[in-house]
Amino acid sequence: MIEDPRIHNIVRNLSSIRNVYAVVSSKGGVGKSTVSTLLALHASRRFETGLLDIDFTNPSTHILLNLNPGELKYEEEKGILPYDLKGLKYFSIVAYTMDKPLPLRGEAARSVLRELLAIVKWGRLKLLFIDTPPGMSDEHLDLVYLLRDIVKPMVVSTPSILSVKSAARLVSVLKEAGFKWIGFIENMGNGSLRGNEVLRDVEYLGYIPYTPR
Amino acid sequence: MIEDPRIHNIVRNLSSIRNVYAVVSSKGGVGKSTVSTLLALHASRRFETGLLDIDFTNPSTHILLNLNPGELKYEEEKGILPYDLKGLKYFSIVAYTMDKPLPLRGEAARSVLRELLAIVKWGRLKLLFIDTPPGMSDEHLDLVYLLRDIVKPMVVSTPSILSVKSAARLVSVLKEAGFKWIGFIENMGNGSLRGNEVLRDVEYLGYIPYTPR
Amino acid sequence: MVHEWALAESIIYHVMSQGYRKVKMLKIRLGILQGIDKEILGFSLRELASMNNIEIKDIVFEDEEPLLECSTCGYKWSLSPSALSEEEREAIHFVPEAVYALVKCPKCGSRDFTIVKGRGVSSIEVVSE
Amino acid sequence: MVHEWALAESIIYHVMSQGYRKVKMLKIRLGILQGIDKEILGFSLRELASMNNIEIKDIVFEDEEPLLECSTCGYKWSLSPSALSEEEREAIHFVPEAVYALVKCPKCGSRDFTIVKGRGVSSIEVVSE
Ligand SMILES: Nc1ncnc2c1ncn2[C@@H]1O[C@H](COP(=O)(O)OP(=O)(O)O)[C@@H](O)[C@H]1O
Ligand SMILES: Nc1ncnc2c1ncn2[C@@H]1O[C@H](COP(=O)(O)OP(=O)(O)O)[C@@H](O)[C@H]1O
Ligand SMILES: [Mg+2]
Ligand SMILES: [Mg+2]
Ligand SMILES: [Mg+2]
Ligand SMILES: [Mg+2]
Ligand code: NI
Ligand code: NI
Ligand SMILES: [Zn+2]
Ligand SMILES: [Zn+2]
Repeated sequence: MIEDPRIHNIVRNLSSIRNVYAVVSSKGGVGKSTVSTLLALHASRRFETGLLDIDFTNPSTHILLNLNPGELKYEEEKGILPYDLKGLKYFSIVAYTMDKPLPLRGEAARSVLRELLAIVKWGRLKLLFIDTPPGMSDEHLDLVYLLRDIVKPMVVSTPSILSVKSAARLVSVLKEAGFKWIGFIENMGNGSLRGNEVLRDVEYLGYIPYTPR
Repeated sequence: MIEDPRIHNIVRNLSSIRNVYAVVSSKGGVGKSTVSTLLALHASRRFETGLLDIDFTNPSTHILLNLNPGELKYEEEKGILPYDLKGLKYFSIVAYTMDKPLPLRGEAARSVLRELLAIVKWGRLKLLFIDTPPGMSDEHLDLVYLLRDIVKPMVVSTPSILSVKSAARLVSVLKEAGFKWIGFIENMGNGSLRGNEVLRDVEYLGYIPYTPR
Repeated sequence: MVHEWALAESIIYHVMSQGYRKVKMLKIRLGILQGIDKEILGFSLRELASMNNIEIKDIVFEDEEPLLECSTCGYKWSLSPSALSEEEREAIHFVPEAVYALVKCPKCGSRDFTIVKGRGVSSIEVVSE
Repeated sequence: MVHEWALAESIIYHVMSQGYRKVKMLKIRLGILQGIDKEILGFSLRELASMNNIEIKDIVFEDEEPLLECSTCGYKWSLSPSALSEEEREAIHFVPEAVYALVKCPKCGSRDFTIVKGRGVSSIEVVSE
């Protein structure tokens, strides 16, 4: 086994969470941050819920949550406790980088992901939503192959051909890696993707219409 | 100097091109692929123009150009000659990966970028547009710091707060790195970003309205 | 208990996963960049060891000088925490890679550099009974 | 002239950038993965040398066995080009990293692996007159 000592701690930390959903799409701008934030806010009214932003080079969830990086303070208790936003447990690296640009090589991004998963103590949660960066690089390789038995992927796509083709590629990688459950959310659409051939092996969870706020 | 032998060849290959534009934004889905493809197609009617897709893990330009990866054949002449699409010189890695998923660590993506810039022979061009991936990782570090004296960055943003904040961060990195000229294109907008404070030091090139095809 | 506890967890669970029960000496190389509190880390390691009935006789910490290397101009330098503000030090303490948002190459200003050495818990050596 | 010419360009321009004019021996380690044609590369190197008035006496190629390592299960293997189709070999010939779209870890199927050795032009040794 390739030895990164943090791995054991990561598995332990995440095992106290019933459902760890990674909101994913290789295509950018399809609504990963919007969907993961909405789902987390919504769920947190009824269940113990957490939201983790691992789009380190382009964090968005703190903006959608109307949080100023300066407000984000984490307490230390055998690690770091996520920020409590009216019941939603939230963690983002912007608390440390203060929204400054954070250029990160893939290797460094993977190390940040492992460090955070090893030191952030989510405690007993029903749901953890993870907002992810676009693309398919180091962080994604860990989500797919290191956390294969823990993470439930929720693929987000718009009806646009560019997004659907990209989603198809991602679904095939997830299938090949052995993910039993793959969720699919159509965003900025009207349900047209429901029967789409791309979705043969995934569970179509629903669609969110285009709603310019 | 950190010695990657390809660097010398990269500089020589690109120096036969009058203007090398990198169409950039850390945010995904703002229109990088659409804008770079439109500009390249448009320019190719009047000038010797090239289009290079370096979004290796999520290539889109071949779809926008209605090109099937199987059609993309490159001739060899002291390197590789880009594909001639009715006058537009075009290169994308999909010719080799056949649209299969290509998970790439940052380090590998940087190596692909360098290999292509070293072996693809663009010849004398007036314009080369480079479509780039979202985020700010290995490939971007090369565009910003290795090709600083060659590349002209064109930042693309939508009017959305998430995109504008992301564009502001990217502009600050480009300024800090010493780019004399930074172009800015507002996409899916109506000119509202023109006087925006983010654009203090950049040249506002215009806007493209939201035009669902 | 502070965040060093979680660093200790990674070390102890790693040692356990390798099947050690009785450890004569646990030698840990610590990158100075992260500014880890050795006393608290040592205390946490001993607590966690006893909680997981692992016996550890000696714990030895070795400092590792940070070494950063710029890929743009090749310059190498050792970032000393004193060059950073209190806030910056804290950010790097929790996430060492925050350095990529806070530091540039002193010679050419590039952000294309790597942490070659001295990041954090960089090596764990176990000498069993 | 085929694409090996561009590989030769990188080597020659690199040698020139280091200030060499008279080279007694140029030793190049070539990863087998890329399947570079040594004859054509040698010819291209000599042509480019003379075009840039560099004298090179001997050119020596050394083969480097490919070594791939899986980060998921730790398995190491040497990918032999014969295990690939004609098309796959050609893709890897031009862009070695195409391997990440074409190959999986034989033991656990993971795509999280690295090319440790044997990618392409991996080292250039210059012995000047
Ligand atoms: N259902 C929707 N209706 C209208 N706009 C949306 C919707 N979902 C997302 N957006 C907008 O689209 C843009 C991209 O959304 P975002 O969540 O940032 O995508 P991603 O995280 O995948 O890049 C944002 O400006 C966001 O406000
Ligand atoms: N001006 C526009 N009007 C309407 N849709 C657009 C416009 N520009 C881009 N799009 C659509 O928005 C989505 C994202 O565009 P894309 O060029 O792929 O962005 P990026 O390359 O930055 O991820 C695509 O579905 C594209 O068709
Ligand atoms: Mg996002
Ligand atoms: Mg794109
Ligand atoms: Mg272990
Ligand atoms: Mg050189
Ligand atoms: Ni601490
Ligand atoms: Ni060849
Ligand atoms: Zn430097
Ligand atoms: Zn494996």
